[in-house]
Amino acid sequence: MSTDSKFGDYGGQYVPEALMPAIEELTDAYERYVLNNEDGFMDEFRDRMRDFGGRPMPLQRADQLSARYDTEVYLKREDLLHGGAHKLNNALGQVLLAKYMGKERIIAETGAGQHGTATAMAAAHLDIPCEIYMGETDIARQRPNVFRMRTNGAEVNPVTTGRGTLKEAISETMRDWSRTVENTHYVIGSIVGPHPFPSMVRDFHSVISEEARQQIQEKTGDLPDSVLACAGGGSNTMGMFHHFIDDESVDLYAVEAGGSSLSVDEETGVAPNSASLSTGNEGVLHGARTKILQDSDGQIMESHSVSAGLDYAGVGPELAYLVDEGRVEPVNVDDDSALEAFHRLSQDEGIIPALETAHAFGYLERVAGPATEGRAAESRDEHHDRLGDSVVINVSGRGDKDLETVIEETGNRDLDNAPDMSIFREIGGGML
Amino acid sequence: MSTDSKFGDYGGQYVPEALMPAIEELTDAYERYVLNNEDGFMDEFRDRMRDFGGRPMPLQRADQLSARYDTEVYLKREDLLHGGAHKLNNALGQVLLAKYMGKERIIAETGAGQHGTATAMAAAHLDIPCEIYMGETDIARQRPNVFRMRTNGAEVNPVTTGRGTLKEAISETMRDWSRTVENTHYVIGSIVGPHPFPSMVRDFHSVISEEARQQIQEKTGDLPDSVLACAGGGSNTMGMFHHFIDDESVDLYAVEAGGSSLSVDEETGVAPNSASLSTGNEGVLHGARTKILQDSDGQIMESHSVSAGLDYAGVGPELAYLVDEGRVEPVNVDDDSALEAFHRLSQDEGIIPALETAHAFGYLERVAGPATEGRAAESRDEHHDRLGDSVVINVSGRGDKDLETVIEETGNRDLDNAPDMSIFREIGGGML
Amino acid sequence: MSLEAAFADEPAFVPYIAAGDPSYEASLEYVEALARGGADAIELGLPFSEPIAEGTTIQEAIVRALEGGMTPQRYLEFVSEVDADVPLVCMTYYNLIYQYGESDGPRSFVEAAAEAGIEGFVVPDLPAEEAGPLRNACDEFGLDLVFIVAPTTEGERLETMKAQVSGYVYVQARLGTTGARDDVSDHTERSLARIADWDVPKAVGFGIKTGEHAERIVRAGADGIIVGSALVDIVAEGHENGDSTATVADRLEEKARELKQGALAGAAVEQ
Amino acid sequence: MSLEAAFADEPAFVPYIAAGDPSYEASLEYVEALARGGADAIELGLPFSEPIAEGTTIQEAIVRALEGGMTPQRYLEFVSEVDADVPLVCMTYYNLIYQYGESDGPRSFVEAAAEAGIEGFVVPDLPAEEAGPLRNACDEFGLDLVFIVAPTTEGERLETMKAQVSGYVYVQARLGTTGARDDVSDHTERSLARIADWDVPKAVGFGIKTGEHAERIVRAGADGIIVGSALVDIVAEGHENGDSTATVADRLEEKARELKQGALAGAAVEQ
Ligand SMILES: Cc1ncc(COP(=O)(O)O)c(C=O)c1O
Ligand SMILES: Cc1ncc(COP(=O)(O)O)c(C=O)c1O
Repeated sequence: MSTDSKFGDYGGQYVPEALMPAIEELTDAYERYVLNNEDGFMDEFRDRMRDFGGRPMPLQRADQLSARYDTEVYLKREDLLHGGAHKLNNALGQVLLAKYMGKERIIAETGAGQHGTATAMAAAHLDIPCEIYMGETDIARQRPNVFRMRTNGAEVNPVTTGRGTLKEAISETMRDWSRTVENTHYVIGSIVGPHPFPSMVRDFHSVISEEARQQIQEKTGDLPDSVLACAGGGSNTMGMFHHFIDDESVDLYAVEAGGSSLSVDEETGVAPNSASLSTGNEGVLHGARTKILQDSDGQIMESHSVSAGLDYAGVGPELAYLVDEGRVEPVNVDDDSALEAFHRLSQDEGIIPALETAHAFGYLERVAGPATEGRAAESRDEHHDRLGDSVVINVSGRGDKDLETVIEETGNRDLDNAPDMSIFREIGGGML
Repeated sequence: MSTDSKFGDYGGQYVPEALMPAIEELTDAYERYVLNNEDGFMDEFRDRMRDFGGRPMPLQRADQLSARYDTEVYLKREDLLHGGAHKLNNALGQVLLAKYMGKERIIAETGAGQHGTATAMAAAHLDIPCEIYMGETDIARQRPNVFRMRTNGAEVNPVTTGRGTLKEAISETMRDWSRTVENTHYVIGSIVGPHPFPSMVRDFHSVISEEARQQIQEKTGDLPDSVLACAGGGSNTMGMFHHFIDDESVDLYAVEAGGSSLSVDEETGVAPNSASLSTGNEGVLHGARTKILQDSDGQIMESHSVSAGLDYAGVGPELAYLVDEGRVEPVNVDDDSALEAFHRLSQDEGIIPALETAHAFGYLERVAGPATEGRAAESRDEHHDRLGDSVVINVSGRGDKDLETVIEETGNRDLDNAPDMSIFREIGGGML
Repeated sequence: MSLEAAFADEPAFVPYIAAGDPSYEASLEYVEALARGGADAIELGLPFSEPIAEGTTIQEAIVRALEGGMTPQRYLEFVSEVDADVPLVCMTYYNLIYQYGESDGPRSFVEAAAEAGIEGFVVPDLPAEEAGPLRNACDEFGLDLVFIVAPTTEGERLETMKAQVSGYVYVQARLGTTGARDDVSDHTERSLARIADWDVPKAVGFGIKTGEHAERIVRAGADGIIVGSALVDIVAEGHENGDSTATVADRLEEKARELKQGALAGAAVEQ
Repeated sequence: MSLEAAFADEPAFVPYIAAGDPSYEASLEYVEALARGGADAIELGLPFSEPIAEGTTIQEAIVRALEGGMTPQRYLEFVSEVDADVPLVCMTYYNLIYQYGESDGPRSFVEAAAEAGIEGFVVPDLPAEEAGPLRNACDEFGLDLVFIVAPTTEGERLETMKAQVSGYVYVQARLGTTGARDDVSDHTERSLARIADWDVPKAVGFGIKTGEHAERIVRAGADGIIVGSALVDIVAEGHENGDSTATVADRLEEKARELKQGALAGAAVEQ
C-alpha cells in the first residue's frame, strides 16, 4: 500500500482480507489508466463525458442572487449533467474502468437512488450488467429512482437487514463484492471507502473545478474569492475544490447538513444531522479512517437530514484532512434553511436544486442575506470579508427527485418563501 | 401582413381583431430583435442559452443502436437542456423578447406541463411574473410539472371549461391575452398559432440543427443520410430539420403519434391518434391555416396519444407545407411501439427518453429492427435505402416526467422488452 | 330586410344567441322571443369547437349547443325554420365556413346560408387580410360581411376593413373577449370617432348588460347595440335551474325589451 | 491457556458466537455450553454497528446483541464472567478498539481486554499494514493477534502478515463473507500450502457446518476449524421459536460435540 493511500492519518484500506486483492488490482488499474492514461483511458472517458454526459457544464452568473447578496454569485451547473447530478462523472469513470479491467459485472449501493441511477445509466451505456443494492426503506420512499434504475435495465436488490437504508446497502454490496471480486467491480458512490476510491472518485469529479476555474477566469479575469459546495460523502465537494486547493486566496466552504439540530442523542445513538466534518470525530468506517458520527463507544450513529443524499454518518478522508489542515472550512445549514434556499433558488433563478445542493445556498443566505427575525444581517464589510466579491457555488444536482419530499416537508413547516400549494389540495391526483 | 407570414397557403393570422395589434407589434419585434439582432438580442439569447440552458447539446453516437440497426445512429441530446426538453430554447427566447419589448407579464398555456415548466423557469431566470393556464384534468395527471411551475414562482391557473385539457388552455390563454395585450406577452409552446409565432419559435429552436449539422460533419466528415424527430406541434421537429432543409441528400422524417389506431371515430369526434400530418387535412385552428384533425363539418377532433406532449389536433403550418412539398416525410408510430422504444433506449443506451421522443425511436425500430411476429425484417438493402448509412435523431426530452404513465401503460400491455416491475408490487410506497 | 335597413330608422338592438343552446327547439323559441322583444337583427351563433374569441359565458353556451347536437347542417335548417321578421347574421369561426361542402373554401357555405335565409356573416377569427374569398362569395350571393373593430385597431388595418365591410361594423367597446360587465367603457366614443367616416351603421358591443348601458352607448353615438353574454346568461341560468322553455323565453323577451328601450332612450335624449 | 496451546495436542475446534446474542445472560450460557461441547478456544464477537465482513447470519446476531444492550464495557464484564476453561478471542471491528478509553488508539482497550481475560484479537477490517499500533499493544499486554488469510492473499501481503501473526492464523476457506455452506471448498488445501512454513497453527473457517465438513478440513491439513454461522443459526432459530435458553444451550453443546468429533476424526484418519 503506497503512502498515497493516506491523507495525513486519514484514509487507508480498512477492509476484509478477501477484498484486498481487488483493492490492489483496482489501485493498479487506477494508476495505469486514470493517472497515466494508459490505452487512452482518460481520452475515452472525456469523450464519453462530453457526448453522453453533456460536459462541459456551464458556469452561470446568478443575476438575482448577485443582487441580493451584493457579491458576484456564479453557479456551476452540474445539475445539467445526464441523470441530473454530478454523480455520473464518477459512475461513468468507474464503469469504464471496470471494462478496461476486464470485469463483467457492476455492483453499487445507493441511498437516495442518485448514485444507483447514474451507475445504471453508465452500465447501460457501456453494455455491462449491473446490480444495485438498496435498502427496502429507501426503495419505498425513492420509487421514481428505483424505476429509473429498473428502466435502465439494472437489477435492484432490496436489502432487508437492519433499517433498510444506505448503511446496510453499503455493507451488503461489500459482501457481494467479497464473494465476486474476480469478475465484479464495486462502483462506490462518493469519495469514501478504502483507497483508491477516495482519490479515484475525486479525480473523476475534479473536472468540475478544472472547468470552473477556467470559466471564472474567462468571465471575470480572476479567481473567485470563495467556493461553496454541499458535502455528504463529499464527492461533489472535492470535485468542486480540487483545482482550487493550491489557490491560497480562494476560501473553500464545505456545507454539511445540520439536520434538525447539531446536538446528538447518545441515548438512542441518533445524530439528528449529518455534520460529520463539524461535529464528528476520527474513526474507521466503511474501509477508511475519517471523521464520523459515532457514540462514545465507537458505534456509528444514525444520521439525519431532510436531504437523503447528505444523510450519511461519514465523509471522505481527504475532506477530513483538509478541514484539519485549515484549508477547508466546514459549515452547516439546517433542514429549514435548506428548504428555504430550495424555494429561493427556484423562484429567483429558475433552477430547482436538489435538496443536497440547497444546503450550499442556505449558507450563502445565512452569511449574506438580509436580516430576519432570528438573525441580524451581517454588515456589508463583514460579509464581504467572509465571501469576498465573487463566489462560485456548485449546483450539484437538480431537484426533480425531491418534489414529493419538499411538498411534504414544506407543509410541515412555516417557511417565509414557500409558494402557496393550495392548488394541490383543491385538485386531486397522483402525487402526495 | 407580409407574405412571409405564409408557408404556401398555410400559416397566416386567423385571430380576433383585438389581438392583431399585439401580433403586429410582435412581428415587428421579431424582425428587429430576432432577425436583425437589434440591441444584441440574439447575442444575449445565445449567451443565456449557453450559461443557463447548457448549450451546445452534444451529438452522441449510440453504440448499441448503431449495431442493432447496422447504421450509424447519432443522438442529438436536447434531453440535457435545462428543464429536460428542447422547450427552453423557445421559452427563453420569447421571455427575453418580451423583456426587450417592455412587457411586464408572461402568460402561457401548457398541456403535459413541459412548456409551462420551461416558461416558468425562463420567467424566474429573467425576473418577470408568469401565469400558466392548464386544464384541470391535466393538472391532476401532471402534478410533478405543476409543482415545478409553482416552485419556480409561476401562478398556475386551472382551466375548468370543456374537458380541461390543452385545447381549452390555449383558448383561455388567448382570452387572457386579448384583455391584456398591452403589458403581456403570450409565450406559445410550439410552432403553431398565428404569424410570427411559427417562424419565431422555429428560429429559436433552429440552434438544434445548426449545432447538429456541424457536429455530424465533425464526427463523420459528412452530412447524415436521414434526420428523424417526433412531431406534436412540431417545434423540436423544425428545430432539428431547419438547417438541413437545403441539403437535398438528407431525408427528413417527422414521426407523429399513431396512438391506438389511425382511423377516426366520426361519431364521437375522437381521433385515437395525433397524426395530423399523416391523416389530417387543411383547416384553420388556433390562429393558423394548417393540417388538422377535424370531422367532416370542420369541428376539431379530440386527439389521443400515450404521450401528452404529442396529443394535439394540429401541427405547425411550416411542417404541413414541407410535407405537401415532399421535403418532409410524415410517418407515425403507435402507442405500443413508442413504449417499446422507450424501454429499448433506456436499456440499451442508458437514456430514458420522453414518451414523445420515444416515437422517433419507434420508427427506427420499425424500418431497421429485427423481424418480429407481426412484421418481417426489412432486407438490409431496403433499410439502407430508407435510412442510409447515418441517421441523426433528436432526443427532444427526458422521460422523468413520464415515469408514472409508463409504469401504468406498460402494465396494461404485453411488451417484449418491458423490465420486470414486480419490485414495485412487493414493496409499498408513494408512486402508483 | 337588409342589414343596413335594420339600422335605418332608430338605434338598432342586435342580440346574440347560440343556435342550439341548450337544444334546437328551445333556442328556436328564444330567437323568436328576442324578435318579439324588439330585436332589429339577430346574430345567431353557429357553434365551433374552439371559440377562441369568446368569454366563458358564450363558450359554455357553445359547448351546450354542440352537446345538443348542433352542426352546420342543422344550423341551416334552424335558420330556415326561424319564424321572425328580422335579418339573421351568422356568427361563427372560419374553419366551419371553409370546410362546408365538397370543395374547400367559403363559397358552398355562403350559398347554402343565403338559401336558408342568412343575411350576413361575422367571423371573429377571420382578419380582413384573409377575407377575400369570403367577401367574394358574399358578394356573389348578396350577403353582408361584418367586421369587428377593436379599441386597438388602427392605421392600415382600419382601411383594409373599411374597404370590405358591409351591413354594419361591430365596434368592440373594450379589450377582452365577450362577457357582460357592469361598466360601460369610455373607449366607445373614441372608437366611434375613428370610424366616423365609414358609410355603414356602427353597432357597439362587448359588455352591454342593462338598458341603462344601452342608453349611454347610443348617446355616445352608436347606431345600434350588440348584446350577447347578458342574454346567454339568462339561457344558462334557466338551463341550470330546469326552468321551462317558455319561462326562459319570457325572460329573454323582457330583457330584450329593456335593452331596446334603453337604446331608444339614448337616441331620444340625443335629439 | 495460551492460544497456541489450544492447538497443541489435537485438532482444535474454535466456535464463534456474538456476545449478548440475544441477551447477555443467554449468551453467557451459550459460551459455556460450547466449552462443554469441546471448544478449544472461543471467538467471542464484540458487536459493531457496521459489520462489513459478516454474512447475513452473523450480521443479524450482531443486531440482536446491540438491541440487547451490548457495549464494549458490558463485553468486558461478560468476558470476566465467563466460567469456562478455554481461551477467549475477541473478534470485532477496529473502530471499537480504537475509540475505547480516553485517548484514541488501541492501547486502552487491549489493556482492559487483557485484564478481563481476553487472550487475543481477530479484527477483520484491520489489514496487517495498519496493524502496528494494535500489534504493539498486544505485545505489551501479552495478547495474540490473529490474521485472516484469504484464498486471494498472495505475495508481499502474506509476508506482512506472517511477520505479525500470533496465536493462530485464520484461513478463510473460500471467497465471500461468513455463512454456513453445504460444500467444503477445495481452496483449503491450496490455501494451507501457501502458508505451510508459518510457525503458527492454521485454523480454517468460513462455511463449516457439519462434523463431516470438519473432518474433511482437518484431513486436508488444518490444525483446527473455526465455526460461526452454523452455531449462530441455532441461536437465531431458538430465539425465533421462543425456546428456552437451556434448550438452545443443549443444542449448541450437541453441535459443538459433532464438530469437535468431526475434527478429531479427520486427524485420526490422517495419522
Ligand atoms: C445532487 C447531490 N448533491 C450532493 C450529494 C452528496 O454526495 P457528495 O457529498 O458525495 O457529493 C448527492 C448524493 O446523493 C446528490 O445527489
Ligand atoms: C420532450 C418533448 N418532445 C416533443 C414534444 C412535442 O412538441 P413539438 O412537436 O412542438 O416538439 C413535447 C411537448 O411537450 C415534449 O415535451
